[in-house]
Amino acid sequence: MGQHGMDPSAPLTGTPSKKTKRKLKYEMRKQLISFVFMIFLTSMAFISIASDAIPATFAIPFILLLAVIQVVLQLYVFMHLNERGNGWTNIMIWTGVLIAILTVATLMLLIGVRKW
Amino acid sequence: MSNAQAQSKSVLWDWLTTVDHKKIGIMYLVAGAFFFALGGLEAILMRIQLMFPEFTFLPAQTFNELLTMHGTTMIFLAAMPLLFGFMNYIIPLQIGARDVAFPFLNSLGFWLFLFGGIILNVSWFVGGAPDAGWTAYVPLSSESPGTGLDYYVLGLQVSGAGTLIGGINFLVTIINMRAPGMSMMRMPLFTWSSFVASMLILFAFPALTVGLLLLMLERVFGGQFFSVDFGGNVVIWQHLFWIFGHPEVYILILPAFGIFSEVIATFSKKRLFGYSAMVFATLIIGFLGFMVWAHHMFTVGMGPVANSIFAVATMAIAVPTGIKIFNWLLTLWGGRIQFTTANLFALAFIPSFVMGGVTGVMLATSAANYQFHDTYFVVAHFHYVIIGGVVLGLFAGAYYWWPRMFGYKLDEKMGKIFFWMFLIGFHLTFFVQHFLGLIGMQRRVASYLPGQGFDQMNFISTIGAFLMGIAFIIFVISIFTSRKNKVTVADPWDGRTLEWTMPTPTPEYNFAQTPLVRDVDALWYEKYEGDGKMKAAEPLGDIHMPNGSILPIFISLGLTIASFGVIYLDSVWWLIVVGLGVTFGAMFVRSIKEDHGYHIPKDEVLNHNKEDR
Amino acid sequence: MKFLWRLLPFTFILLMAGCGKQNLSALDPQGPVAEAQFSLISLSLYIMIFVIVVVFAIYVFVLIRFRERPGDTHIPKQVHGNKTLEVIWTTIPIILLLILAIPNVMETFTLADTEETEESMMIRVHAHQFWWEFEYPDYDIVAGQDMYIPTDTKIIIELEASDVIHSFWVPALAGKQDNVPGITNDMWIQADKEGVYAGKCTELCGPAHWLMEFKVIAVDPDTFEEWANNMAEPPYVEEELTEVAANGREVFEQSCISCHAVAGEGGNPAGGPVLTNFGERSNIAGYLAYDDVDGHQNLYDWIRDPGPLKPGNAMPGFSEDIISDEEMDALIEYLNTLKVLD
Amino acid sequence: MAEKTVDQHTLPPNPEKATLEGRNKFMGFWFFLGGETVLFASLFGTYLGLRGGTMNGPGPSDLFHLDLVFIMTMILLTSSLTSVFAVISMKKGNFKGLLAWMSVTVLLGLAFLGMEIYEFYDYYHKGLGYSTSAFASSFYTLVGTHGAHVAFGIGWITTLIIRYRKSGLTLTNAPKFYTAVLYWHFIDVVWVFIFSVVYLMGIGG
Ligand code: HEA
Ligand code: HEA
Ligand code: HEC
Ligand code: CUA
Ligand SMILES: [Cu+2]
Repeated sequence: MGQHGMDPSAPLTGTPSKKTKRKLKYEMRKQLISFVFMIFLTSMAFISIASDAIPATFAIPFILLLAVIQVVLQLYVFMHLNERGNGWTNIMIWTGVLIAILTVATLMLLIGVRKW
Repeated sequence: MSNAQAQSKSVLWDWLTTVDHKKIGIMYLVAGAFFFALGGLEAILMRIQLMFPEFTFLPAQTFNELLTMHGTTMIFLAAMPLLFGFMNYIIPLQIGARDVAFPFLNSLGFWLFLFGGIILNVSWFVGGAPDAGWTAYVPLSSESPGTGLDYYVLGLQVSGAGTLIGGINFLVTIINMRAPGMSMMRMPLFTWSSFVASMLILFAFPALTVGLLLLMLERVFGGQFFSVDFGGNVVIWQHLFWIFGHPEVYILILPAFGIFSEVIATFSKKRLFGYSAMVFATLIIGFLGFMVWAHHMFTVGMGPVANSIFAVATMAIAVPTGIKIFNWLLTLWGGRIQFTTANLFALAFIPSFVMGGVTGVMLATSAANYQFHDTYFVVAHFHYVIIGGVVLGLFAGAYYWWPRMFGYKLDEKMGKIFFWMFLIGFHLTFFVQHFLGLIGMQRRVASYLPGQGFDQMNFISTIGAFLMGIAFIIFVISIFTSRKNKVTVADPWDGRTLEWTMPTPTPEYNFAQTPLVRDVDALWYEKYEGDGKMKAAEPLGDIHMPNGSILPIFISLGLTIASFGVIYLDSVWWLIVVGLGVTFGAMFVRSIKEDHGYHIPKDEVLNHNKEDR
Repeated sequence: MKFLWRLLPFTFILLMAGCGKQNLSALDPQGPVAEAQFSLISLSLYIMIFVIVVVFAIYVFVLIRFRERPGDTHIPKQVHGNKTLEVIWTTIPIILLLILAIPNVMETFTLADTEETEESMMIRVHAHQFWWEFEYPDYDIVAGQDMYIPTDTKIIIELEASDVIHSFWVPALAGKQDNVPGITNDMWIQADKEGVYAGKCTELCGPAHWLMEFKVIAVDPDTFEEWANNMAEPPYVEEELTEVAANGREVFEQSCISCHAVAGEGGNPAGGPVLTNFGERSNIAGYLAYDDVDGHQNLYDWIRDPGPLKPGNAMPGFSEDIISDEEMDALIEYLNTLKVLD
Repeated sequence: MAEKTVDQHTLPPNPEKATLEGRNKFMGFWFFLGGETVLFASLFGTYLGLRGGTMNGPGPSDLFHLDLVFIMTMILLTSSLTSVFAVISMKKGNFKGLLAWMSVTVLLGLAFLGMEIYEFYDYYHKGLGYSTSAFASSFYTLVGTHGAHVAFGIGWITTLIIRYRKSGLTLTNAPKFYTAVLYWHFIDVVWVFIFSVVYLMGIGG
């Protein structure tokens, strides 16, 4: 573990390398864009419900789709899930999502009110 | 900072504040053994009551409390913590690590479990234990009078938090802390199966957390989730419980499978047959473990499509489990099988567990399950898999790792007496219960009427339970009488894996130098292909160690205090504030006080190693 | 060899027949549902015994052949594994499971077929802590504790519960389904032969869970018609009562009728079992012998203080201050007259 | 576990993952979020199973005001962005910026929480008590659990800001800030679903 001799509570100094700076700048732009996009998606969802013009049979799947897109954006753009070395993290999150879907579906469908 | 903190304070303080995974492991084992004896005693009391028809040894209410506490104690406070004990002690050693990923959280996990267990058992002394079965089906549980069920909810909530923390800790430890060369596919099977079990913990326990939360809100704070008159639904609880509950049984069995893999390979002197198939099968079991929970609910009225799907999914688990069974058999095949006590337990596991497993598949036959469900057939099934799998695994692990953990071998002669008595008692107790179920005896009955053909078999069953009890007492005695069998070598069993490479007793830093791993069964490889010594992956140097802390106890204590505030909301609600204050206060202190640990200087490591060699 | 396989479960069943009580055991099915389930149990048992025999055979061989012998110190060959073997012991279990899974799925659907037909009959089963109530919508009658059914008729059962979850199980006729508050479940049963079949509650429902027993009484269809009609209008209503029994009726109408309906009068939804045909029960409260050695001591004890007899049950006791011994005799005499068949 | 030998005091590209402790924390926290996913799924499932159970009490369409909830959503989304800015500041070595953006995040979180409390207050006065119906209990429990997460996040980040206000960026505090930000994003993810599934679907069908 060979970190002895260093003091982890000493402030880090210096500035990031040129490469990192460029990457950060690019990232910043990407995040701003996806933020705007997320705002847009939320508004779309809001409008599709708030306006009576759109039938619920369409609106419900539509807003759920929008929610899923937003989540993927959050996970991959804001939370950097796609970065290298996140293999296990991805496995755990998506396993969690799988079980989450099963759980929600079950509690909606299999609680005895309707028989399948 | 130097090793000032490490210097001798009182022994008690040392144990209370320790963050050493080995000491925490031992504390898990001690507490788990205590709860095992307690749960066993509860079982024996139940068996006495069931010895004769219409026996009046215990009132029905007490019986229901005993059966609830027996199940809950055995699963949450005995089997799982005992496994956690081995996992804590052994995993870091097997992967060549000096520590776990989160030593502080590790200790917190232990104390949460212990305080949770204490909360649960306090109920005996203050108006009665929970009485709705370990599954606590609503509305029986949500409407159960008294405070028993409140103790159940809060005790399990607190100890469940500890388990979740423990699970995450093992996952990160195994992923991040492996020694150089120890790739995932070189990990010993015990580490692998504990890894998968930890994944199950990570995803199963949150469902229980929510279930318990809802039950608490319903009972104490006026929630209406399960009140039919207010639009509630009682099946939701069953799903939440079993989404947790079924993976839970694999959380129990997988580490036990891991233990058997180690013990069988060691004592047949052979490499584990089909290593990658074993790993793969473990993963599949873990995955399928999440797809089948509703097989506990075939009679609840989900409908034939749902029942069929869950039935077939459940049966599928027989396939990977079978792969494991046959790979163990083939590991033995061609080996040189030594009948040590540890191996006796492992060998007895194979037929016992297969018998329990196949009745599981019978239960999974949904249309036939209508006959089996909630009868003694089910009781027989799960004791066969749990005792024939998990408990035999725990004893195998105890005999196997005892010298590593305590520096002496358990007496083999007493061990064999214990083994045979326990095994015979076990089959005597539970074999007849299959038939009891089929001829009409429901489970969870406080007694039964004469003249139904139940009498003899129940009597036999009780005798078997006595045998198991006596056997266990022999085991406990042998722990104390064996202390003279000192072990001074590092590798008393001609072992295969890294936990047998360090001096006995295990130094607090485990490895003076992080080992370099060159094959599966790293130690065996060096012994029989190399020069017998582990290669080091780093030069000898100062070793960084984390500081102990008393805060985990305070965090757990705070939650315990708050739990009493919830249970007695009407009178002492302010305890919630006090308790949460203590908990968050301790967390706050922890987060603002930076703690970088200390170093054991190189010279000291060198000296220590010389002394012990 | 093949012959032996067939014989094994059979001997096992013979063995069990000695233990199980008739009309209680799931191994002695008395109707098509239990028979179907029994044949699935047998099928699964064949398969499981096959699996066990294979595993045990390898196991015993290995333990004998490869045990360490004194003085033996050889190091066994470190085998890695074998692909062919892995495939074999993956495939064979899959095949065995398919053999079990397919009939199971078919049977699961058959048993779920609760569509009402011309010939079928419907009974609604309400479970209470700790007793059973049977409602016959086609006849507009309600019975307690004893469920009368006609033989050879498909009985559709709807299950409901009023307090906690219970589960309706008549092992010799059919597997169980749960009575779940707020939900209606259904199942069907059928009896081939006349007889009395023991039924049990199989979901933990409180301290007297173990005493929540009932009976299914299968009679021939004609008798059933008679029973059902008489339940609606009991013959004893017209008949002259003895003086004692008439006194008993008065006591009953004073103390009991608010909870227990007789001949369509009295009772309340939170009350107790309908007693219209109580005189024909073989058990009181599902388990106490009706005619015991001391005459009607059990009934007497039950009315005086039912609490200890069935812990947690909802019926209050009636001490001597409320019902004197003399009145009690009359009451019991009256209860004995409540018969609809003879 | 040989550490790459870098000068320990120069800013690495990913300070939160520069030490083993940091990597452990980072990974452990992600795993925890995997578990939290199941936790919230259980609450969502319970809500969806029970949302029809209003029992003559008020139901979604009697209660929800979408406009307020829409604003709440915007606030929380924005706070997600500000916490991203905080991380970028951190990677730039700009500790002041980190603290500042984190503070903005906390403020937005507080605004959100305030509105949620107002919302609950309002529903309560429209006749939706906690015990009114199964719908009420499951609604308050789901949304309330999320609210409790927000409150905990606020407390956590505030503690970090105060504790490290003078220390500068270090290898110990970088992972702490980073995990707090992950937590905050997760809260946002959950809210997106609450917004869609509870509120929009509650009104829309
Ligand atoms: C360690 C714990 C453990 C384990 C490992 C298992 C393993 C299995 N269990 Fe068990 N089970 C419990 C603990 C466990 N169970 C408990 C505690 C309960 C009751 C809970 C309660 O209600 O209180 C329960 C209840 C339970 C039920 C519900 C019964 C009911 O209430 O009606 C069912 C139904 O499907 C079931 C099925 C199975 C199956 C199919 C397996 C399989 O994993 C078994 C697989 C193994 C084998 C099959 C043997 C080896 C395989 C071969 C040799 C290959 C060839 C085999 C075939 C082709 C069949 N179990
Ligand atoms: C890990 C899990 C586990 C273990 C190990 C056991 C072990 C045992 N169980 Fe358990 N059992 C369950 C889990 C377990 N059980 C569960 C989950 C249920 C369901 C509960 C429910 O329905 O809700 C259940 C239910 C259950 C029932 C059914 C109750 C009912 O439905 O009415 C019975 C009845 O025979 C029983 C018996 C036993 C016996 C005899 C043992 C024996 O193996 C125990 C042997 C005992 C010992 C080995 C210790 C003896 C100790 C002493 C004598 C004290 C001495 C002290 C010192 C020396 C310090 N159990
Ligand atoms: C408050 C309601 C209540 C009153 C009043 C009441 N009972 Fe009951 N009775 C019950 C309930 C409930 C049961 C079912 C108990 C059980 O089995 O759990 C019962 C059961 C019985 C049984 C057994 C029924 C059977 O089918 O086997 C008899 C007989 C009986 N009561 C007689 C009486 C008599 C006689 C009186 C009056 C002196 C009386 N009861 C008054 C509620 C009542
Ligand atoms: Cu009713 Cu058990
Ligand atoms: Cu299961």
